[in-house]
Amino acid sequence: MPFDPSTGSGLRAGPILAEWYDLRDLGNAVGAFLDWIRDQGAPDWVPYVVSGLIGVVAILLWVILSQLAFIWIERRVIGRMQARIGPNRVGPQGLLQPIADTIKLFLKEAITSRKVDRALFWAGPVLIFMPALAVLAVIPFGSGMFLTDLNVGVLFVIAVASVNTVAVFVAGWASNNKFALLGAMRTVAMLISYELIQVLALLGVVLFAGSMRMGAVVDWQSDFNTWVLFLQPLAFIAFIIASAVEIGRSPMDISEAESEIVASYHTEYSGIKFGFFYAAEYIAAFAVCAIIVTLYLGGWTAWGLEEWVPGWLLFLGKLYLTFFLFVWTRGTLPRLRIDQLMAFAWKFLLPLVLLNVLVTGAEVLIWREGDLSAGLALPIFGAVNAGLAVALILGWATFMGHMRPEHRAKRAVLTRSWARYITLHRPRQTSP
Amino acid sequence: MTADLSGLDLGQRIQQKFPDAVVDARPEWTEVRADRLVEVCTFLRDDPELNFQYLSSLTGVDRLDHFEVVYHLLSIGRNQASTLKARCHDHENPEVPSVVSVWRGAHLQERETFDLMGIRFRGHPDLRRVFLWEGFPGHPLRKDWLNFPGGQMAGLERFPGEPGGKLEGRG
Amino acid sequence: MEDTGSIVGFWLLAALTVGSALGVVAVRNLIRAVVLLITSFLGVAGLYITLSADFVAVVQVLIYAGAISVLILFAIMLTPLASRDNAETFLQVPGLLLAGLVAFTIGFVSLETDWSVAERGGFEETASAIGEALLSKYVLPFELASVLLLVAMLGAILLVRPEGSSTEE
Amino acid sequence: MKTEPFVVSFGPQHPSTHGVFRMRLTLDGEQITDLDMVIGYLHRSMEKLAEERSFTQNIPFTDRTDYISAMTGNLAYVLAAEKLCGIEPPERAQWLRVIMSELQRFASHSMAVGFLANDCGAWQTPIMHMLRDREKVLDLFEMACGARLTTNYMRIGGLSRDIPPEFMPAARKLIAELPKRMDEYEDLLLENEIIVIRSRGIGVLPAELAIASSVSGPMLRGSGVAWDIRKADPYAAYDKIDFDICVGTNGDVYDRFLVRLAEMRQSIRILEQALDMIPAGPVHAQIATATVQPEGVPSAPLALRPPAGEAYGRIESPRGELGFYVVSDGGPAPYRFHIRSPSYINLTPLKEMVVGMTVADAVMILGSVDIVLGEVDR
Repeated sequence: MPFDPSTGSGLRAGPILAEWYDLRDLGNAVGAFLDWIRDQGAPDWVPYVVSGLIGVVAILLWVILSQLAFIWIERRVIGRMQARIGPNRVGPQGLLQPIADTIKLFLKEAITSRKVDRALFWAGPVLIFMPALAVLAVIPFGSGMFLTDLNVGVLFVIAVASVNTVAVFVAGWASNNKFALLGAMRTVAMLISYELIQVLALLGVVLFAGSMRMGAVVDWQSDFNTWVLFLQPLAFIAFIIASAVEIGRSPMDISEAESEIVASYHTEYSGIKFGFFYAAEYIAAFAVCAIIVTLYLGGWTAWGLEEWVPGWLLFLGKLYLTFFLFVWTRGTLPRLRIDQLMAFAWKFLLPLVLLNVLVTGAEVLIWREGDLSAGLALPIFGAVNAGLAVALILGWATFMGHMRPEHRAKRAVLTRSWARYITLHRPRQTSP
Repeated sequence: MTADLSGLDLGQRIQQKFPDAVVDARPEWTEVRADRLVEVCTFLRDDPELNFQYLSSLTGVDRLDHFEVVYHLLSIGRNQASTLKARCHDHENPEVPSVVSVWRGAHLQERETFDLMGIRFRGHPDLRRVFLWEGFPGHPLRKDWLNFPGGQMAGLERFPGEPGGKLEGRG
Repeated sequence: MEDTGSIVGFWLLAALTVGSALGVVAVRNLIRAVVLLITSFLGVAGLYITLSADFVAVVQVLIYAGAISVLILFAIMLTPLASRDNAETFLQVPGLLLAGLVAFTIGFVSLETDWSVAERGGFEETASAIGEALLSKYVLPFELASVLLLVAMLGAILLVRPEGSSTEE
Repeated sequence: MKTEPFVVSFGPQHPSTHGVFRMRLTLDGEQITDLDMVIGYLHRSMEKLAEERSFTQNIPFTDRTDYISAMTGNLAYVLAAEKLCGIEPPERAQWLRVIMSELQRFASHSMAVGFLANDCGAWQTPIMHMLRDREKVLDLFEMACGARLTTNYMRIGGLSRDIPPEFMPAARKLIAELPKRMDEYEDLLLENEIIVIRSRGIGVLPAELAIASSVSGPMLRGSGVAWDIRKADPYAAYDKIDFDICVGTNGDVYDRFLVRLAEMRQSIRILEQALDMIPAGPVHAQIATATVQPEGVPSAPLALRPPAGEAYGRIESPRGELGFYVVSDGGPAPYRFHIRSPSYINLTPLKEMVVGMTVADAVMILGSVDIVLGEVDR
């Protein structure tokens, strides 16, 4: 039976090698394997458990490989941005550098200082790892390639990510280090503010797709041959910013501002425990990029290209491109201050995403009630929303004082004579 | 070009205002009495013709029998510089009044001089050691620091290779 | 509750929930207590899932494990160091008696009531049903709750405002 | 609400204290309520060491005080010593001194600006670009004197040696490409929204406080005081060169930042002129006549015995007024050797600037003071 991409059903029967396409698509291969198990007369729960195992192992493997690749990509790309080469000694083009680093982290002594809260100190690296991995359970990597397609997938993503807060706090508290505690407090304050933005930004997607199921959002985008990105540019920008905060990427890497609070909540961690934090950061980046790709960039579909290229490859391609965005900002932008970042969330992003939800709700209502055809309605909505996004961002920025002279660059005054600007009255008396 | 205000000139001006304050005046510097220091410095800072509102440098010199505190003054508005000195005769417990109340910039410099030279600045708001730790023995920039036997002091007597006896200090 | 998986899951989750709840009371260190409380919340979320209430389960994680616990952590951080342990209190005996009484009442009621057992529902979308109910039938309580929260928030801001600052900076 | 004060020790091992500087910050939340500086982790007691070495032997110490700009350290000391001995170095040496100190100023300011952006959280990118230019300047130093960092190039009465013939073309080539780079940096840093909001109004140092606190260099000029020793008290050949003093208006971190960037441009301008105007001739004065030599001692420049007296030489180093106060008793070594180090004295108003700001600002403010710990601790 030929593969039908629209249903995502996978192979039902027949030899695996029936079609060239099936060889490449891992989802089909797994489906065929499960069918084969079923045909052998195994009880119902066996394929269920086996499929779960395959999914978990595949995701874990891929995540770990991706994480190593991310580290390499980031170091090379930033190296290029900084007019230097980057790691290029271990393996071809330095490809094995992350592996060498991992081995080094394994071999290093994991120091536990005397005054830490031992139980929580151990729990920190584990806790930070869990939510980042759990998010990947609901991501459809290809047609039928997901661990579970929850009814409330979008909400699940946010809920699980919020547990991250606790992990960071536990790590920071248990370290018994002031920098760690400062970092933990900053992180918690920041994550709480930006979770709200994330939820509201995702609301627009959910309103359009009419479902919180991740698979359904991808299907909706593929059905209407559009990406949510074009319908929700404002929410997309807000979500990217909020995600950057969530995974601690610059310019929002306040939670681990190395020039201020050393390494924040993982200051006291060394060896493989630090490795866990380091890895969790990249896995969280992977998860966030996966969410962005799924919800805004059409997931594993790309206007029919998925007929020719395996969906999971498309997905990963988009994912790496999205990750490049984060690398780019890290290579170019300095860091904001915590109060500026919080103000940005509450005063700038929140009104905009709230407006976006309102506009999106109205549009969906018009679409439903007005009985418009998708071919007519969606381009109009896209254009309206794009125009609205530009107008709102510029307008609100002006309103908030962005264009005021004190926020604009200036130049030094040049003079030829010494002592021209001098004020000759008595110096202010200050108690030292 | 920054004009070097002659010490004689400066001494005269101070003399007019405080007749008993000037101890000695040379072309390079003016020496004032330590107990009148704060008044003199306030005058130097506030007098519109002198206008020394910038304390360039403050340091001490161990002259074996006494200590000298040297103030390099600068007037940014008039672009002139001068040197003021104060002397503390007690070599064991040197003490001069602090000029932090006149020039805020003396704060760290007086702390440094106290730390390395052992000169106490009366009225300094926060006179602690700055480079060395509390409990460091002595003040290293004093010539008699460590008290070498035979009254030997830090310093070079002659160049290495120059004819003479075994190289010892300046003592 | 007929298949083994659900039953095993239920007992595991129940043990997790009750065990960590007991830990919250027993542990001396307040931060550890909060971490155990979060575990307990997560257990409750798991119990919701066994009841096919996926939306409520996720919201439980989002709000209780993610937000409320962080609020508690903040409250602990803001209290002086001295009071960060579970101190001895003279209310131990009355508290024990009261807890026993409540436990007895709940146990008695739950054992003696003739519960009506619902049909085992599938794994349907509950979010839209909840949304319908909140915005049609229960719209008044819903709005009242939001007004109450707003008032509480204003009160909190008033309380923490620094002394003597009558106007916004 | 009342919260507990929270004392954080910034440094001595901290990524952005620029060495082994330590700030004990008392925090209320993120806000700083008190600051205590702890200095001295790099104290080598240079002033005492210098009393045991001859005047010429002391020149290498001046490399190692401000190791980011060794040339200006050399220059300040030899100026003081020349004042003491009454030596006038030849014309070519004066011009080479200008060239070297302006190259050094460019290199030093590019480090300062780059690291300030780093403190602001730009993940290494600006500093890497800045270091690229600095490396080229250091290559020129290597050509001239064989060393990149601790140059030990100036001598009392001139320079240790003349520049090699390949120096001039290389310097011209570098100077030709720098203005384009400066445009790039000004776009990248001055126009950067985040840097603007992070540094405007932060760590404001009013002009009166700046003067009273004996602050000097870009910090003083950032506060709006147009005071530059190169203009006010020209040394070497600065009086023959046309350049501007760069002044800020608010005295905040941003102003110090842009004063440094503007001074980098002025340095290029000075270098362009100096490379054209430099005359030929000797680079070292005949100084044997100027010194008091005992009987039978060869009158080599190394064996220098200045007459008894004292001299204070000051120059505008990249960090501010670098002064050397040298007292001689007629012996071969200085009787007293005091370094008026701008890094150290610029820290005087740090507390006033930092209190009331947040932790993130404190890092920026310290970065904008631009200290070199070798010079702070000496």
